Amino acid sequence: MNRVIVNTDWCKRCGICVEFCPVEVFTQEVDGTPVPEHLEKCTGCRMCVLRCPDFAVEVEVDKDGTK
Amino acid sequence: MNRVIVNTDWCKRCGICVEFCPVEVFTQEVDGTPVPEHLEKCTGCRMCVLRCPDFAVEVEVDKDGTK
Amino acid sequence: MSNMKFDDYLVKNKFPLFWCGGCGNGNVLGAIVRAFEELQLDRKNTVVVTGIGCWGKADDYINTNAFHGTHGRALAFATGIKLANPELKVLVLMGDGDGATIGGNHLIHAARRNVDLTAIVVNNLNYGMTGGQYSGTTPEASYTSTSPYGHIEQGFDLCKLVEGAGAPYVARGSVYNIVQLQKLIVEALNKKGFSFVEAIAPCPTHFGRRNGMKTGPKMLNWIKENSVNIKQAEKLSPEEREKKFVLGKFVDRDKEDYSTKYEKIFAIAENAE
Amino acid sequence: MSNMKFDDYLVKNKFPLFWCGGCGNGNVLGAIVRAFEELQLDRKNTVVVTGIGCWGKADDYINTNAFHGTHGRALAFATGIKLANPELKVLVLMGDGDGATIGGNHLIHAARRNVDLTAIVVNNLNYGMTGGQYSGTTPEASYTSTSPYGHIEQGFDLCKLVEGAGAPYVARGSVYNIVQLQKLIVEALNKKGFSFVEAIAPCPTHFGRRNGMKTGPKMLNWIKENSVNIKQAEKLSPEEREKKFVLGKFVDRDKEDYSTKYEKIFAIAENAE
Amino acid sequence: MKERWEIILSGVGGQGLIVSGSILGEAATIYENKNATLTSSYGTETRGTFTKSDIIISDGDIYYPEVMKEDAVLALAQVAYNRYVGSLDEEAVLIYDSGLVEDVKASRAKQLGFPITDIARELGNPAVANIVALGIIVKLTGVVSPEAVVKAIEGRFIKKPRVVELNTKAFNRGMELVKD
Amino acid sequence: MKERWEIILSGVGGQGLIVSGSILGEAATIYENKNATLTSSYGTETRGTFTKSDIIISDGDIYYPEVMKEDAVLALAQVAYNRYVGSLDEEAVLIYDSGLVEDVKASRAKQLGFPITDIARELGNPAVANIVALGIIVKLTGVVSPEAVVKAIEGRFIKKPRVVELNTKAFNRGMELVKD
Amino acid sequence: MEQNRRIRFIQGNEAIAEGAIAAGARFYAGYPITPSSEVAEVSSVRLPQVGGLYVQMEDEIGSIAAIIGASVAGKKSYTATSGPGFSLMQENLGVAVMAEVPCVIIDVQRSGPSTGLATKPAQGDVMQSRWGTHGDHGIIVISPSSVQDCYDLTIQAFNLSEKYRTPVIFLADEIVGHMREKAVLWEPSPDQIINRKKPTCDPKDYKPFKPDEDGIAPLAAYGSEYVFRVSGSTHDETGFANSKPDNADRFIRHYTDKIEKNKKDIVILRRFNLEDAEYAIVTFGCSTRSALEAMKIARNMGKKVGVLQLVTLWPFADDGVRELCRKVKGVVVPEMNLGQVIREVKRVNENNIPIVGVNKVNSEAITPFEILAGIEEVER
Amino acid sequence: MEQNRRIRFIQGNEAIAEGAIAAGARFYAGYPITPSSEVAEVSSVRLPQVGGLYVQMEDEIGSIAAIIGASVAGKKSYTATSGPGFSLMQENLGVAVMAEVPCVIIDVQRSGPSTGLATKPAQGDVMQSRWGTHGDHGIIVISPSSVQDCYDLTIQAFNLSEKYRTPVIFLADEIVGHMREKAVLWEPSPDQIINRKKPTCDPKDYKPFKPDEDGIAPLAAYGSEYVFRVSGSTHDETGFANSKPDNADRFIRHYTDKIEKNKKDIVILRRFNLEDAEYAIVTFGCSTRSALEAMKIARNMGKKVGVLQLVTLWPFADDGVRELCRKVKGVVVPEMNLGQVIREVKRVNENNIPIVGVNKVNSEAITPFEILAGIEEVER
Ligand SMILES: Cc1ncc(C[n+]2csc(CCOP(=O)(O)OP(=O)(O)O)c2C)c(N)n1
Ligand SMILES: Cc1ncc(C[n+]2csc(CCOP(=O)(O)OP(=O)(O)O)c2C)c(N)n1
Ligand code: SF4
Ligand code: SF4
Ligand code: SF4
Ligand code: SF4
Ligand code: SF4
Ligand code: SF4
Ligand SMILES: [Mg+2]
Ligand SMILES: [Mg+2]
Repeated sequence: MNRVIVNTDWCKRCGICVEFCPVEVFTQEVDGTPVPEHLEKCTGCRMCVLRCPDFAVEVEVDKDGTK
Repeated sequence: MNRVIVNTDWCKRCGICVEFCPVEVFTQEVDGTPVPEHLEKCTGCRMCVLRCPDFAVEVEVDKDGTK
Repeated sequence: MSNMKFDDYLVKNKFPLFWCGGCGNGNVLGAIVRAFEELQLDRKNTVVVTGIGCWGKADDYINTNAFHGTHGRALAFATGIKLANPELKVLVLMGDGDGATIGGNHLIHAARRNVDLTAIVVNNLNYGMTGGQYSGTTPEASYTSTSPYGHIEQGFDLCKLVEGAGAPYVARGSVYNIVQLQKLIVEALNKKGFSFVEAIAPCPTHFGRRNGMKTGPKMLNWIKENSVNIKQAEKLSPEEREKKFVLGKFVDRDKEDYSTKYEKIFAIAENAE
Repeated sequence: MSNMKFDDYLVKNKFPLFWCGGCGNGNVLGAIVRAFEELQLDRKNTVVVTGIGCWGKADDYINTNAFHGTHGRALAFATGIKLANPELKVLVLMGDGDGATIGGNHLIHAARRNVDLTAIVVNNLNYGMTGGQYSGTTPEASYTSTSPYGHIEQGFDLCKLVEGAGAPYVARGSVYNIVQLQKLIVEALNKKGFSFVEAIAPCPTHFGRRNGMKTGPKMLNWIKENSVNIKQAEKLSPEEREKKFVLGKFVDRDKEDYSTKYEKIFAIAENAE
Repeated sequence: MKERWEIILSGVGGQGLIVSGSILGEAATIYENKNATLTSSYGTETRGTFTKSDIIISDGDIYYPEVMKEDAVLALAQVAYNRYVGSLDEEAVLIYDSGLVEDVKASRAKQLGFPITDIARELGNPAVANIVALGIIVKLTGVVSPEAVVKAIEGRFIKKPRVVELNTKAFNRGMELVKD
Repeated sequence: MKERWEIILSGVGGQGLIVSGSILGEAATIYENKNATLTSSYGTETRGTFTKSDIIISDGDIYYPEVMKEDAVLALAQVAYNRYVGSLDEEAVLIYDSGLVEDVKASRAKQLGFPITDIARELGNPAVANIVALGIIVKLTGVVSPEAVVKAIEGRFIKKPRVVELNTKAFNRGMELVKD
Repeated sequence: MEQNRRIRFIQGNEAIAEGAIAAGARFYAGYPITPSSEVAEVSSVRLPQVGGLYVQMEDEIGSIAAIIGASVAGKKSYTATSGPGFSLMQENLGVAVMAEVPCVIIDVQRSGPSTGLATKPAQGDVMQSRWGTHGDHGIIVISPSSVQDCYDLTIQAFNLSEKYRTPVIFLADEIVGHMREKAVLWEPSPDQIINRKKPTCDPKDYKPFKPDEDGIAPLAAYGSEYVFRVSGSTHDETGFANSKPDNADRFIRHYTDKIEKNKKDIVILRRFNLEDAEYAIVTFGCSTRSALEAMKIARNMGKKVGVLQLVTLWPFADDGVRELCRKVKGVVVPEMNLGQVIREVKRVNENNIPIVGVNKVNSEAITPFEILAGIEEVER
Repeated sequence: MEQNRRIRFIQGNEAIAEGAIAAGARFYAGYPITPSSEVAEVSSVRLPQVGGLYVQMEDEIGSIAAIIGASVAGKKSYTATSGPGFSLMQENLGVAVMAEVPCVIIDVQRSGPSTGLATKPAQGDVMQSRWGTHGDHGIIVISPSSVQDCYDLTIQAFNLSEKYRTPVIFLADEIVGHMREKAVLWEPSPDQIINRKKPTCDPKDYKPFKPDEDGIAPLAAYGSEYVFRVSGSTHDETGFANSKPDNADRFIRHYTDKIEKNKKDIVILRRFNLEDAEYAIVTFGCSTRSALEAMKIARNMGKKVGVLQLVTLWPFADDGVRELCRKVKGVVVPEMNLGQVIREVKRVNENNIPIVGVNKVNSEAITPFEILAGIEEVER
């Protein structure tokens, strides 16, 4: 499975990663912090990385599991 | 015949009326002052009036003689 | 009002004109006052706004209201004048340095903002007033008092620029094609919204002298030879066209002008209160 | 030089970023440093020149050389930097206020002069830094802190403007189409001569909030919905097209840049002596 | 009654402290004919960091508009609390949001914690925490009358009855907190 | 010899008076190690109207660079002549172009008319009238040596031998006019 | 405009906009800048409500140009900015001087030269407001110390501008501009408002720069019966360019003289406890507040301290300050700059009494205690 | 460059351009304006001959920006303008101050505020050169009185600019700029030329705004081993924005202090016949010539008159003038303005001796006789 890591010190809870993940990997805490909950769905497309305006998401693609 | 009058107080001897009269009505004095010498050729096109940058030429078209 | 002749708009006691022999400014002045005659413009309701430069002295010879401001800022002064009293007919006379080099930002924003002004830029390809230095329209490879080794910048195609900025009326004439120039000025004055006319004109004293055309006739012939009509231009390759003065009307479209739109703001604001 | 990763170009001890949550500036910053990685740019030979505005703070996060000047003048500072040392890679980062409203004249003249600079204007459709007033690119009818009754000016089509001014490379991307944006920036950086990239970006705090799009996602969706590719745009009517952000590359042509031409001047001048 | 009150409202950007300060100022000046000043420090550095407003309310003239000696300080964030807790003296009262300030320290000032933001959330909108806090301050200090504050709330949101209602409720709830 | 010479060259725009003044200045400073100043009044009003240059040549320091008391005045136009004819005193000499100045008046100064422009035209170019005049002035005053002027002409047009030749001829012709 | 008569608790910048409208201003052109932007924002809301125009220009150069143009077209006009924008306005400020165009320029000062610190206060533009544009000229500069001042003195600024046909600088600062305070927005009666003199002569005889006996020329508006020209170049009474030395002399002196010779009418000073004062604080703008607080504390300590507030900074109150320097034993001049007004105080200090500056440029307000320390220094 | 060592009979403006090149300047950016344009024209010819760049910008704002940029990129740079353009440069002049960028700005003064009279002389920008940009700052201003000065002092201007990492204003005037006079264009030896200090530390440790012991920070050039940032906002030693009060205090004071505290090194005064003088003429720029002529005449008449020429206008020679005022019975200050330098003289006139201004703004030079009349007035 891929790893999706959110740097909560840099994250501003804008919800962009949540909104635009094509496969809805993220859920959100009450205060808006994104939680990469459904990692199993992650395609490793890295759009969350590129879309995060705060350099707060990292994705480590599980090379074996890559589709 | 048409009358072509040069206001020598305003004329700056630039030679434009001389150069661009389609029928070469003008000659020039030594100091450049234009002289409407060949009035008989004047067609009354008024280009000298419009081309003079110094509002120094007037043309009175002889209505009877107008082509 | 009684019937006005073109020279009724001139301040004749200031003649002879300040400009050099063969200078094209007088021709543009002539085209303007003849356009005034054609339109029978009301002197009282007309304001001529000028910048600083040889052409910027044009207001000295026009007996409407006048505002002679600073180099490059004529359009900004004019914007205030027009918006404060939308009844006025406001003409803005600028040189290529004035209107398109130092004043380029006001030009593009005025075009975008679409205030009902008529801007007439006399493009003589250099700074006449200060001794013939290169301006934003000086053609590449020509000589000026500050490009002694040949100019290495391309000059603006001012009409393209102003079109790109969104102006509803854009045209170019030349002092050689004087009748067309007058026609374009008349159209521009009639246009509601921002209208722009570029007039290619000789500065024999500086641009001409440094580029082998010391006299007015020589410069006029050069302009003539390097001009093409907008229709003919279509037949040229882009490279050929870039080297020519393309004359004619480039843009003429309807857009509501700023003051007209502002009327609606008044209505909304009153209700908002 | 060792292999540089995109975040090797970032000043990470200044993080978290100054910008609001959902602000598009971070995305453009990301696209830039990723472009740096792609090109393996040498920090020492790179200068980032910024203006004043939210986007103008971008240089705080880039660890190349930096020049942070005054509002609207970044291109003029950059011109001096580049001409003084043509070996430098010079990026100029400006907001729509900075680069196209107060700085519009430097923009068009830099485009015309063709100094080898890469200008990146983040167009968030208003003045973010000072509280969301309208700028020269604010769309008609939108609300800002100084157009409380709806804006009555048309905004610039910046790419058209810069094309009209003569730039050899002109492109528009958006923060939504982030991959394309990065690609355009890479191209622009590779271009010899003046290159211009406009990046449409959200300012949720001001433009968004006042126009019903309070959050980053809402603004991004709006940008997405209002964007068309340059190819698709050709199929639209001019009126339809005017309302869209047309994305893609508009101009890409070869023109000798200023410094290259100046080399020839040196040669002539030496002989002239 | 005291002639001059010096109050600080502190927290982080976006908590509406300028609004609550303004309401207090309006209550004092427009509805009680007192004088009042409100100065706020605007940050340049980072959005969403420490901010504060100084409010001075007086029957007489107010010259220097910054607080020289705090009578009351509101702290709606830990960073704000930390700033004041050590420096206040016995005569001051330090009001903090017990839901947000986790690390409470010793102080010479009287300290009072209330779950301000939680209560605002209860009322349906965490954004009215500032008004809940206002209720607490007014109740504790009596710097202006509650009626004046309610009038100020009404005057400010004159075209939005629902906002008036919510804010009045929040204000009253704040007042009640002190009673309890 | 006089320690300080004050000379005015006057006429209308375009007559090359700044050039002839500069040649005089160069002759004095570069080739005779004197001091010299040249100031010209630039008009704003109309192109081609009255202009003048003030030249001061001295072995000592020159402070105030405008002519306070004329030693010699050249007038190459009626308007220029009129300006000076009445105000000069006995010690001054007024040199005018007898072809251009038609209306000669009484003066306390010594007046000398020469057909300067006509002679220049004779030499093939009316534009060297200024240099003809220079010859007259140098001959009359001796303010610098003719050799120095010729060197100055040569230095100035170093790459244009034909120009040097024409100007030197004009200068000598001016000198000769006085002899006659 | 019922709310216009009300007591309000507002920012200084809001009061400035309200004051401008109360003074009859109906045209604003500007370019936003912290800490002045609220003047723009409030104007953009309020002006259209009263038939006035708000327009944002492409920069500050265009902004001042537009208000000058609008003024000649008959509208009272104003702009607001801060240091960087004020620097850009300097060239066209000269046009307003030269063409004698009434208008009000609001500079809300912020910290630092160059971009500095946009949100922090300073009083660093005092000398610039007097000398920022090239060439000789006179100028009126007014500085508010409270939100009420922002309202009252903005009206006064327009009145002086109209009366003397001259630009007036309203030199506020971040503290006064951003602080909220009680302000009574009174409705001026017609006789509290001065409007520029209009010509009454036959239109043919109108000369836009020919002064009446009071030294000021009437100013028509474009579009009336009076056709006229206005120029930023050296011109004569008709507005036509004129380079004759005596004309230049006459007009360049006029621009200074019409201000300097009317000092009595223009200069506003506020005196606090000066009757028996042994030491005086000479102050202006936001620092006045610190000075008054310091005075209060000093008086409580038994020290005879008074305050002279320069409401009008320029023309400088030579006489008032000279006289003060004759009366007291020492003067303290607190300024949020490195010593600008103090230079002027020293210039007129003919008796050479001790004058001490309290200068602070760290972007924080001067405290009363810092001024008290200054008083102690001057006592020595 | 053989001609570079020659005696030339040239205009002041030409000598300025030659002086700049002799000082090592290799970058000019400007926008033409009378009466400074010859500086541009000569530079456009001469710079490319020595490998330097001439570029004309779209306006004066861009011109000063470009020379600042070029300077940080390692080239000594300059621009030339006159009042209207100098006004436009004021904002970015502040950048040069704040970012401590060496560069030389030449202002050839002309008549009038606003557009005025382009071809006529004045000395109206003295105060503007000191105070024209907003916010607190220090500045060096040098004023030439001869064509030789134009050459020598331009070199000096670059030297001071490099030494103190600060913009220097070269305040000439139409008379000196346009007059032709003998000038010896000497070739400076390397030790007559000062170049900015370059950093020598490890590139990682370089802080572009950290002063050495002499108070001045070394300045690297873009493109070297030293990667650094430069900022016109309030910044700390690293060049990063910093809004802490003590940082603002430190740097804002620094910009003034580095000039004021080095007055001894910076200020150039020329004293003529002051040893036994009973009356002194304090003067600068073109008026120096009239003053010296007046002195000569007065001495011939048996009056003990001397002249103090302020070659450096700013920082003002407080000490030199104060001392003079202690020694003489009266001072005359001739200026082609309505009294700018005289304000400073009065400020330091602690003994209250009579000081008389001879002020002329009709666009003609002050004559020696007018100064003599001033001396008579001060004698009374
Ligand atoms: C701010 C400013 N910069 C420069 C000048 C000097 N200046 C006066 S006119 C002019 C250029 C004139 O050229 P252009 O506008 O093309 O008009 P032209 O004389 O060619 O008609 C310049 C640079 C000025 N007056 N003001
Ligand atoms: C000369 C000047 N005028 C105005 C300002 C104030 N100012 C700072 S940033 C800014 C606008 C920023 O808008 P933009 O350039 O679009 O950048 P954004 O903040 O939207 O990224 C303004 C008006 C200034 N600093 N300097
Ligand atoms: S996009 Fe980035 S900043 Fe926004 S919520 Fe996701 S991780 Fe946080
Ligand atoms: S990498 Fe793609 S799929 Fe995986 S979380 Fe990010 S956006 Fe979603
Ligand atoms: S065109 Fe006019 S100015 Fe020129 S020569 Fe003819 S009449 Fe004279
Ligand atoms: S009217 Fe026509 S034909 Fe007659 S002189 Fe003039 S240009 Fe020639
Ligand atoms: S210099 Fe050129 S533009 Fe100016 S008047 Fe002469 S010819 Fe015309
Ligand atoms: S105000 Fe707008 S542009 Fe500025 S940081 Fe916030 S979202 Fe971004
Ligand atoms: Mg031109
Ligand atoms: Mg923006």
